[in-house]
Amino acid sequence: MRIVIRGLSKSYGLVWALKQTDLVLEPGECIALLGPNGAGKSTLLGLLSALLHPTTGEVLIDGQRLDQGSSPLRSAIGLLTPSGHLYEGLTLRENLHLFNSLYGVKKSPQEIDEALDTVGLGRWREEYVSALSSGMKCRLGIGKWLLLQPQFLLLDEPYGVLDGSGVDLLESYLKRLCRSGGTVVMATHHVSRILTLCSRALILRRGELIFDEPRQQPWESFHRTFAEFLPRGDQWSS
Amino acid sequence: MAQAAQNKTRGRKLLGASALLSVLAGLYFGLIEAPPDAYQGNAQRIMYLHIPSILTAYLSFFIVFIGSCLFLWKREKRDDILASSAAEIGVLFTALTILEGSIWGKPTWGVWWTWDARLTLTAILLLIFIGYLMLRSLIEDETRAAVCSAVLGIIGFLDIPLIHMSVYWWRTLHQPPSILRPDKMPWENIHPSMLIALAVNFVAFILLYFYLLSLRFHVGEMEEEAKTRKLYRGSL
Amino acid sequence: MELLRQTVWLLRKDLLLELRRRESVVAMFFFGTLLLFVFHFAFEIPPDRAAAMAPGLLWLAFIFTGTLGLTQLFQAERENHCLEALLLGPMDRAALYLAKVSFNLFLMLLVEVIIFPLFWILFNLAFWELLPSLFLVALLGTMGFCVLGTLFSAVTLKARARELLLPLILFPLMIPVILATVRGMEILLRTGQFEEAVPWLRLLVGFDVIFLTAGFLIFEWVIEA
Amino acid sequence: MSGWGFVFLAYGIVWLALLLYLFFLKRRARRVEKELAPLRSSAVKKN
Repeated sequence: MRIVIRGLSKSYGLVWALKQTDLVLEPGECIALLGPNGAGKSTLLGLLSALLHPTTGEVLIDGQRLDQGSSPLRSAIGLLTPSGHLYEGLTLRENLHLFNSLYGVKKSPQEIDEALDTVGLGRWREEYVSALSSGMKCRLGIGKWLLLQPQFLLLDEPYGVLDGSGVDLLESYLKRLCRSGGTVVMATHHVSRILTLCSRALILRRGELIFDEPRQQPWESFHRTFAEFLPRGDQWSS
Repeated sequence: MAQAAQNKTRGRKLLGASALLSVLAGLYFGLIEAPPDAYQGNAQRIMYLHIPSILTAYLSFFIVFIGSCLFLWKREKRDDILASSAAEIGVLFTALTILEGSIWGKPTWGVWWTWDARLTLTAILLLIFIGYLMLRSLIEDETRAAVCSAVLGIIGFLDIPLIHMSVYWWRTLHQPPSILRPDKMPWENIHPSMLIALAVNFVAFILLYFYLLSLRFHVGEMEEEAKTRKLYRGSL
Repeated sequence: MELLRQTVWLLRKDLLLELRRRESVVAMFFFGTLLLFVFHFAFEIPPDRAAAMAPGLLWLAFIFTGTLGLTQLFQAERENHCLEALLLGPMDRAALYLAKVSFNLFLMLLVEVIIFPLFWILFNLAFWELLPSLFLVALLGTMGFCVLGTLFSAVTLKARARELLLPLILFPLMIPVILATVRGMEILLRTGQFEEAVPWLRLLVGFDVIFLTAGFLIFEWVIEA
Repeated sequence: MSGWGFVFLAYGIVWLALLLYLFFLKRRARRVEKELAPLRSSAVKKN
């Protein structure tokens, strides 16, 4: 899935959450979205998933303009946030059945159970989501997108809650998705993890895109730009 | 661009001047020229104020409706400013209308407030307007406040005929129709100079209304321009 | 078709959540009965006047319970950003509107079915045979309340002082429904014939149809704003 | 209060309210213009 962003920006009152940005995301790319807190990562993810209305500019997906409203284009977009997008009062299965029908994907109950097994939640099939830990909720989120098969997957800091096997599960899914022509954008602070996975890195600072380069082995330019955001030891004691 | 701005301000000044003139004429005709009413005496002169201001209340609601529809359709900030300006002035005129109605009620019916159809309808209109302004002020996000106010503007306007019907049915059920019954319009059998006074006051109120509206709209546009300039100054 | 299927799934989700948590329906029911007692103490209702005052008091109780239900309507969607989860997908926004209207309607009717006879018992009224037709009038009124109430529950979803703002905006717009329902019920109680109340019922049906279509068309812009 | 009393009361309140509103509106307009002037000139200077 090819995503073109033209002059995209978002302002809240008198503050620019995201300044004018132009980007092209090619199919098969796995893009790392890095930057300090409040740099506009979540705003960009919100704009790319059309949950936020841009102040200026537009997002084109395979040439079609993506705007709010229930367009079929949106069945191809996925957004994984560790905490969210699951009904606490429903069981795991009911959640997946609900989204399965809302997305019109029409997967059979067996496939739903299979998805739950692959993400290691088979045993909790009939449990309420409220009983799950945040790591397990994130796994359920992965299971949900395994089922709905989006072409354009956005992730908002999944590493924070996943354990070892969860990370392997996520990374193998992302690799498979990119190989099959999907596009992935992941906003994260776990730089070491994402650098091994991504094919391209973007750095945002105060709503501005200051770095955009594909990955190459000796990546001095990346480390030079990103050095500024690395933690400088214990600031409180000095 | 500057030339257009000049024309607008000159136009507004002209409108203001003509509004002032017609108001003075209205006062002259209403208070001096027209004879006192045979039945109500001089208190009837409040009618020259009351009927035109009812009209401006409904007129402003109509403009809020138009502004809201245009905004939802084209999402241009200008239409939203038009709607919010019309609503602000609408609240003022509606509140004044109710005030006049009750002051007029005292000598005519002996009570400050009667559940007369006309007064009740204006009161309901005022409540909807207040709801509109409250809604607009209690939503932080700008576009969301604009969209939600537009929705209330449209639904409110669609509701007016239904409110009219239900209040009038309810009214005719209880009290014999009062002097201000809509089907017997006050100007059917009244003195010609009273008619002139009413007409002049009509014109005066319309001009005054559009003058205030254009001024408030201009202020709204300037405030919006100041906001966008401050925003873009950062990234220019 | 697609819209209906999505509406049914969303309604099923809401009913399932309500069945498990039972927050809204229990709160609404007890609030309704509480209001009946409050009315009894607040107004000195002489037995002969009870029938005349019944429609007004009943409908007042229903409107307040309904408002309670409306403030809770999008509660499930507020947890865990589930509203974003729904809006992310290609779901038809109007399906969410229809599902929420029917869910709130279902809750209010459930409460009304219990409070109607309870009112009759508490104020020991006769006219038991009139209850079904009275309930029909209340049904049309509740429909009108839910149709506009759901729309404005979404409008005030992200506003400050949400619970205060909703009744403030909704009640003035509800005046035709209040007048029509109470007058309709009153005429039924007084004359016992249905034909007498028909003009009011026609107004109610008109209100429901107009604002169901208006809500159906406008809801998408409100929820996405 | 005779008939004229009510008339002057009504006219008085209405025109007073409208004049007050006009006054506050003018004041608001002046304040915005004062705020806008530097913004307009600085923008012209820059681009």
